[in-house]
Amino acid sequence: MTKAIVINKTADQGLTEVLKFLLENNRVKGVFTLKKINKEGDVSYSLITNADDLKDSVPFYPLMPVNAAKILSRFTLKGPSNVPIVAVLKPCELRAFIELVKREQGSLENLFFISSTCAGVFPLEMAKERSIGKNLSKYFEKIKKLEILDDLRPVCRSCEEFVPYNADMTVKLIGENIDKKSIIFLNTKKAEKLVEGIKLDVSEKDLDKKTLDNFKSKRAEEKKKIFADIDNKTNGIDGLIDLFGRCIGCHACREACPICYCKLCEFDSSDCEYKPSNYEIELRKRGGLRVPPGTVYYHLGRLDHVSISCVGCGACEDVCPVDIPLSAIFKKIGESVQKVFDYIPGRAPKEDLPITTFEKEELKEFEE
Amino acid sequence: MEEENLYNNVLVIGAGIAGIEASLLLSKAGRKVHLVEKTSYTGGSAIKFEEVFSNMECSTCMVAPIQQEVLQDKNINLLTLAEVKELNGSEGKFNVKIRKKARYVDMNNCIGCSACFDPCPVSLDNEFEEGLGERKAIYIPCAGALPNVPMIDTENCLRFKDKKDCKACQDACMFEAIDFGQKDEEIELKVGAIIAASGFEIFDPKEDTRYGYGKVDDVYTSFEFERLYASNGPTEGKIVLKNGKPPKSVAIIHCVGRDKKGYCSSVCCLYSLKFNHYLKSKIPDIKISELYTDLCIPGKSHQKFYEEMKEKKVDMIRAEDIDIKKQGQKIAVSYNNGNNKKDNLSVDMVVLSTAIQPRTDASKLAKTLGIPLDEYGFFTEEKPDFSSVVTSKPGIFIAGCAQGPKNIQDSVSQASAAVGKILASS
Amino acid sequence: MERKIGVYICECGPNISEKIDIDKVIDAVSKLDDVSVAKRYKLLCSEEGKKYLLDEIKKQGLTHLVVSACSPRDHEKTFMEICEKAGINPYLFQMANIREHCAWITENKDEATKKAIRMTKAAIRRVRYHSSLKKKEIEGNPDVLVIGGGIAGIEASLQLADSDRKIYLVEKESSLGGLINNFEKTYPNMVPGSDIIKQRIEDIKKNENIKVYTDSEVEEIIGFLGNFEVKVKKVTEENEPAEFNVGAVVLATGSSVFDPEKTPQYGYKKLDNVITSLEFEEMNKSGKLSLANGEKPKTVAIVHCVGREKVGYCSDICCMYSLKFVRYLHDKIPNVKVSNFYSDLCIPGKTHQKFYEQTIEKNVDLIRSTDINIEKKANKISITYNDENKNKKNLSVDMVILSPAVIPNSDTKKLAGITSISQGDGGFFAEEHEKLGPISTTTEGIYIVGSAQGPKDISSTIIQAEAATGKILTSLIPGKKIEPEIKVSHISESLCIGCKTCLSVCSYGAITFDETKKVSVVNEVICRGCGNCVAACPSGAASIKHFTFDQLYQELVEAVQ
Amino acid sequence: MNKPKNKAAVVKVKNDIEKSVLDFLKKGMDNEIFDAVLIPMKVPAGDSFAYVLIKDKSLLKDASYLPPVMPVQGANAVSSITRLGKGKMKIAAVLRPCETRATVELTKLGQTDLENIILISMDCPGVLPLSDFVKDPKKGMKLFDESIQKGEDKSMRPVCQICDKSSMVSGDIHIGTLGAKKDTFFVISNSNKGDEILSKLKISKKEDLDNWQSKVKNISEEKLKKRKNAHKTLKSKVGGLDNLLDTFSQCINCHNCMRVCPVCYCRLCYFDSDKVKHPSDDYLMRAEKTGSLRCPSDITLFQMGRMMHMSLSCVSCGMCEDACPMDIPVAQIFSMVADETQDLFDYVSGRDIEEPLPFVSYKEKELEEMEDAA
Repeated sequence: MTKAIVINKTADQGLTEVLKFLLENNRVKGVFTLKKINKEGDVSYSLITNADDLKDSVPFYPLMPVNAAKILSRFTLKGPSNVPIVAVLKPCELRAFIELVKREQGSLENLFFISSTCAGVFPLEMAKERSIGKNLSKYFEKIKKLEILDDLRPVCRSCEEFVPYNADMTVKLIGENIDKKSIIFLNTKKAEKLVEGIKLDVSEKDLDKKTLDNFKSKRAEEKKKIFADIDNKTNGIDGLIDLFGRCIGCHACREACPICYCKLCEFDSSDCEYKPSNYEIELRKRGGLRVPPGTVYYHLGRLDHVSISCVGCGACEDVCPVDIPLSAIFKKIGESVQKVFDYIPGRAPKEDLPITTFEKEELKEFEE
Repeated sequence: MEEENLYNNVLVIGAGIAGIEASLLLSKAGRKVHLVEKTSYTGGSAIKFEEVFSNMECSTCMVAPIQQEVLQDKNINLLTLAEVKELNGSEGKFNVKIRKKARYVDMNNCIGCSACFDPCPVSLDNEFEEGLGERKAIYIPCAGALPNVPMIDTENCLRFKDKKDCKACQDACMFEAIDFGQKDEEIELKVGAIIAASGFEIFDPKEDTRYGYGKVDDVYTSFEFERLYASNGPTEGKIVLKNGKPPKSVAIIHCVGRDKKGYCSSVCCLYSLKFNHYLKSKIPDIKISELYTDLCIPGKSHQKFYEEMKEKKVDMIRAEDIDIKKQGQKIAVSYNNGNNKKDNLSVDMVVLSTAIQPRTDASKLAKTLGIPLDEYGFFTEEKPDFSSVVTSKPGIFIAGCAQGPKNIQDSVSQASAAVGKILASS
Repeated sequence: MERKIGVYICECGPNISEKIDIDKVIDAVSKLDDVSVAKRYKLLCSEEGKKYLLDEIKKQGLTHLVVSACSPRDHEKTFMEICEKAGINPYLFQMANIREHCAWITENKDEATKKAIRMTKAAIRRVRYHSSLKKKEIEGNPDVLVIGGGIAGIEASLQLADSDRKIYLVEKESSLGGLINNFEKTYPNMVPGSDIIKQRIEDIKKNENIKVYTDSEVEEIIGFLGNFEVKVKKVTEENEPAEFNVGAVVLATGSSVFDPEKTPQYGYKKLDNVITSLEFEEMNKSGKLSLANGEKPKTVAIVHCVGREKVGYCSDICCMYSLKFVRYLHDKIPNVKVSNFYSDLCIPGKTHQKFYEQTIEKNVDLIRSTDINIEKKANKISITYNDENKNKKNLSVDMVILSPAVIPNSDTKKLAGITSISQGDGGFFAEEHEKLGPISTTTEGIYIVGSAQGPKDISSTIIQAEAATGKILTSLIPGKKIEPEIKVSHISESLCIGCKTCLSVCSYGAITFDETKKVSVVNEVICRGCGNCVAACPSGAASIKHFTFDQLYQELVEAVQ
Repeated sequence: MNKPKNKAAVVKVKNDIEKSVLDFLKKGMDNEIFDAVLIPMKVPAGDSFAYVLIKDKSLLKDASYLPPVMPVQGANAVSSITRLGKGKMKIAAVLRPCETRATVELTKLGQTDLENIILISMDCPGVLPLSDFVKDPKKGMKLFDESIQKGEDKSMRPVCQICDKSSMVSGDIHIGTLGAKKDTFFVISNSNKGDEILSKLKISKKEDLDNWQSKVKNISEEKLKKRKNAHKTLKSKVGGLDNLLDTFSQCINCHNCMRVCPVCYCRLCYFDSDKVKHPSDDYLMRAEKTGSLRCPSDITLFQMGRMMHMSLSCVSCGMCEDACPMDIPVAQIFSMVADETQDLFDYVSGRDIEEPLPFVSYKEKELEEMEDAA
């Protein structure tokens, strides 16, 4: 049982009231959340410092325009925040940010996190076509009935890590009629201190673990189907060539991925530029050569760099202009690599990256 | 420090463009320089101009940095209000007596805040502004002059002239920089070589009554016109007649004093063309006529400058024996063009491009230094076809317009040539 | 390392203290991070002020210094010297000009104070991003390469040659002397050309510090002031080029003459007895002043300003040497009739008018004319022209001498490339500054003298040669080190994509291109830190020390709070 | 490079144009005029095309000289081969006019070495939008062929519909199909390299090109009219600060448009570098100024900054719009502005290799109208 604030309003309005309280009483200096930014109703993350601007805030709008971990990393890259800031993140975004902090690309100091039992988001394409609005009621319906909406993104439909690990507050979405009621759990002492004196009814609530577990099994079901479909697409090098054939080398997947943080990516650097003599040697061997080269090599290389920390947030597939099913590939391979080190990215800020921890006895199974 | 060979130092007379260039080069070569300047400021004639021809660069922006360098350079001992009184010894061992007039203002304490000017009761014509502007008994010649420290003009200051106990300026000074106790002093200098770069004067048109200078209003010499246009000048750059109204038509007369002097001063054609730019930039639809005999614009960049000026629709008139009279509110300029056809113009203002001539006190300085003058009164070089900076007296060199009329470019070259000679010989 | 910034605000007598509430400024800045002390002082630039500052830095153990006072042009150098004496790097120092930029131009006191606070804060924030820069020194080779064996090159070589300074004199022709060799006399004093040049050539040959290369051309010059590697090849033979190292280069390559064939109206090469001034000088020197048919000419015409409108400038010397030709003719042919066709008599300088007046006493008439046209008529040459009042006139003569314009000599473009300097007006070498830098160029250590820099007479040429010695003797002193600019540009190898935009905007030729790595490289000794390359580089690969992006950005952010 | 084009050779077409063009290329390889051909080819999965460097002649039969889509800009392909040097192989690159122009532009910018490259361009009918084609490649192929037969361009990309330089010749050889007699196509030589090739292939240039040139003139004039109107309407929609902010409000700062653009050649873009990453109190300060700060921030700064850097070299090839996940009309906006900036310096990007880049050529008297405006 944990303390929770119960508000008879929609999840968005409920949380916005709490955020308003935090800003007006100077508990925090700024709020990171989703906000409507123009008359057409497009939504984007914003850093809100003035309480009146909260009127357009829609924290649980079912869209991830950009992975918020990248924004928090940019905010704290040149040094920790000197003032208290609260950020409303999806569980995968929170985990991605923690993975970035482990790589010195951000700092947790003075940051408070509000997350939710995430019900998944629509693909970016629907935001492009501005067709999310008319699907909202169906979305709330499915959440209440603990069912999975097929229009959601593949990674959301198959996401089992929908309960956040390190959030100061968690808003109950899955299994709740978020159109009428919002329950905000105060997981940490810090959270309680933050909302001290708030004029809302605070009572002990239980995060009903049982319903969440059986919902998790539904998501696992979906994952098996998606992984099976991607398996027959990526068997052997020819499968990869077919899958990545239409890639135009725009590297959008790298730009969107929260874990790709290098200043100058190796695949853009001079190491990946070939002298004419290399082309001549290659041509003598193979008669024909795709130019510019290195399309599949780029994706495999990125997989190698990212898989240990991939949180399966699906940002890569959202931005691919030629709709390559990247999120399924990266999630599948990411999870398999992480299983080897029994590591869940972003689970705990103190848990070191496998790549930086040395164990005398490891990877025995690969030795035979 | 081993016994510093005093005779390694160099005396430079005149802190104009040539004097400054010579001093800076000598200092860079590690020589100690005594820079003796008759007036209270550096920069010579160049700081009187607002802009210089061919690229119309702002003159003070060109000269101020090198003036600043002279003030901050440890090797250069600047002596203002100083003149060479006596010279003896020979090349490598000259003993020079310098007479330095008191400035009555302490150069270290004063920061040029000009608080002492207003209280001074005396006000009179400012020679730097060619008499067009005024100054007090305690004054700096113009805004931006360097060193930015005033001097007291003892001929007109009530305290010195009429022995009144007036100390208005001293009371106004926050820094006790004004010190009436200062005395003129005699300074002994030991130097190895001397560069005379004492500059030039312009021909006084009064000597040729035909130009009506001094009798007819609004007839200005080139220096007066430069001060009219100067943004730090008496009219802050506004070109106006004596009655305060801007002129609608102007005549620029070339070669004023050339027949009297007997030589072409080589720069007047070019600065007369520059005056077109001055006039057109302030009064776009002004009517200008230039009366000239032979357009002397030698050099790779100067015809281009003339063509640019011609686009400003100025009528160039070839004219001889010019006569200027007052005619009601206007000025009548009569002349004859080519095969003696009389013609005349009526204009609001006349600018006389006057010839360059040696300073009146040039002969006195030449006698002191023991160097000959040529028939026009300029310092003369020993072998004209060899080097124009070497005089017949070993160890004494000449540079700039003191040696003959020339533009800034050639004065600067002569200054570095003189330095070359000094460094090459010792 | 822990930063300790000292902020000192100068009252500058009444100037700043009257217009700015200095205490408010001190309160506003003393609480900022890293600021360990913030004080005011009466007059920091006075002797006591400097001592006070020196002790403060030592006593407070400061690592950085910020001074809010007058313009850096006045006292930046003074305060940097104090930093050096106090043992901190002079570049960990920043000035805020709260006098000219604030006190002297802002009427109301609160406004001025607020602005002064903002400017001081901006300086403090900038100084945090400063890095210490060390003075560099390089050995300067005192030797000098002089290209061109005319009067200019000879004069410079003689003056510069010394026991500890070797001179390499390179001449394209097979003998020294240049054009003056074939002038029988020179104006204005009709002194024989050989007098000027013969003795000097002897001195050159006698002087063992001067190494002369005739029939040779410079192939390559790479380097900077104090260290140029030079390759000189003998034109006649095919052997290995001579290589040596010099500290400075003097270009005294002289000029050549406009080819009148380009202006057919003068009939050059079409008619006999129409010759150029150089041809006339040679004919006069050889003593055989005669027409093609061997007879002596009775009437001669001298045409000034040939090609002037084509080249676009007056060549300064043609009027004077044309008048000299009148004297040649009268000496050699007693009752010759000479007429000079001119547009504007250009006889500047104190001696020239007298020379003109004495010349016209002889039997010569000066005709101011335009649109000259020369044809053959019977066995005479007929010149038609418009006189001053635009009516057409005609004159027939036996011989016509053309005074063509002076133009840059043929290999000016090649030499400009080799020394990476540019060509200015008229195609002559471009001087660094028309007024204050007539013989230096944008490449430090390369000097241009004589008519290679622009048309001029012998005495101006000699002045420029001596001026070059003045400049070289002050910048290349044997044993004295050269201190190149410290705040120079740097191009990051990982970011540069090799688009060479910076190469085309660098006016000092300080950037070279590494063909193998395909990146631009800055030569830190030639670079003068002008910043053109930083502005032009699209990807921000280039940056200037002491004016890096962070320093400027942080200063700006604070200044526009 | 640009020799007057009045005479051309003519090649008979066996069965269809594509086969005969590939045949022409094969003949070039047979006669050792070039050792390899760079030409688009269908990817194994058949859902897109990619540039392939072919040395083995047998592979030529699967190539297609005029694919329905342009996934990768040909200029990028040529640059990736020759950025580090010209190499020993002689390569014939089959590129669209905008790709040829981009290659010429990249050569001026030091990113390509054309010494051993022979640029072969063709009359271009335009290309289909990439994202629609990828969704249903078969339907795309059919739509493309129909459009060519009917000579329509309404299903092509917006920038292709208003492209007035669809037959501009700035390479070595141009394959002219417009106005050619039935079953023939022109082979127009535009440089010395081109002449050499034709003479080596013993194809004489005797056919005159009047009707090709008049056809090209009509098409480009008609397209120019469409372009002017399209730009006028676009300017009213996008012009002014508010419209500009609104148009780019959907942009998610993924920088695809910069990476696929042929003339954006920087190793690390200024807007990806450290210079746009600031301490947290800067973002807070900016947020406090207007109440909230959109994240990621500096989106319009990136768009306008990129436009300022590359506008003078923009060849309106439309790659940026194809790669934009949010369907922002980037190419139409950038090509509209590029027309005006290039017009200011009367420069057409990629028109002629000898023409110096405006950025690096200094004229004493230029842009004086700007001075009066100030």
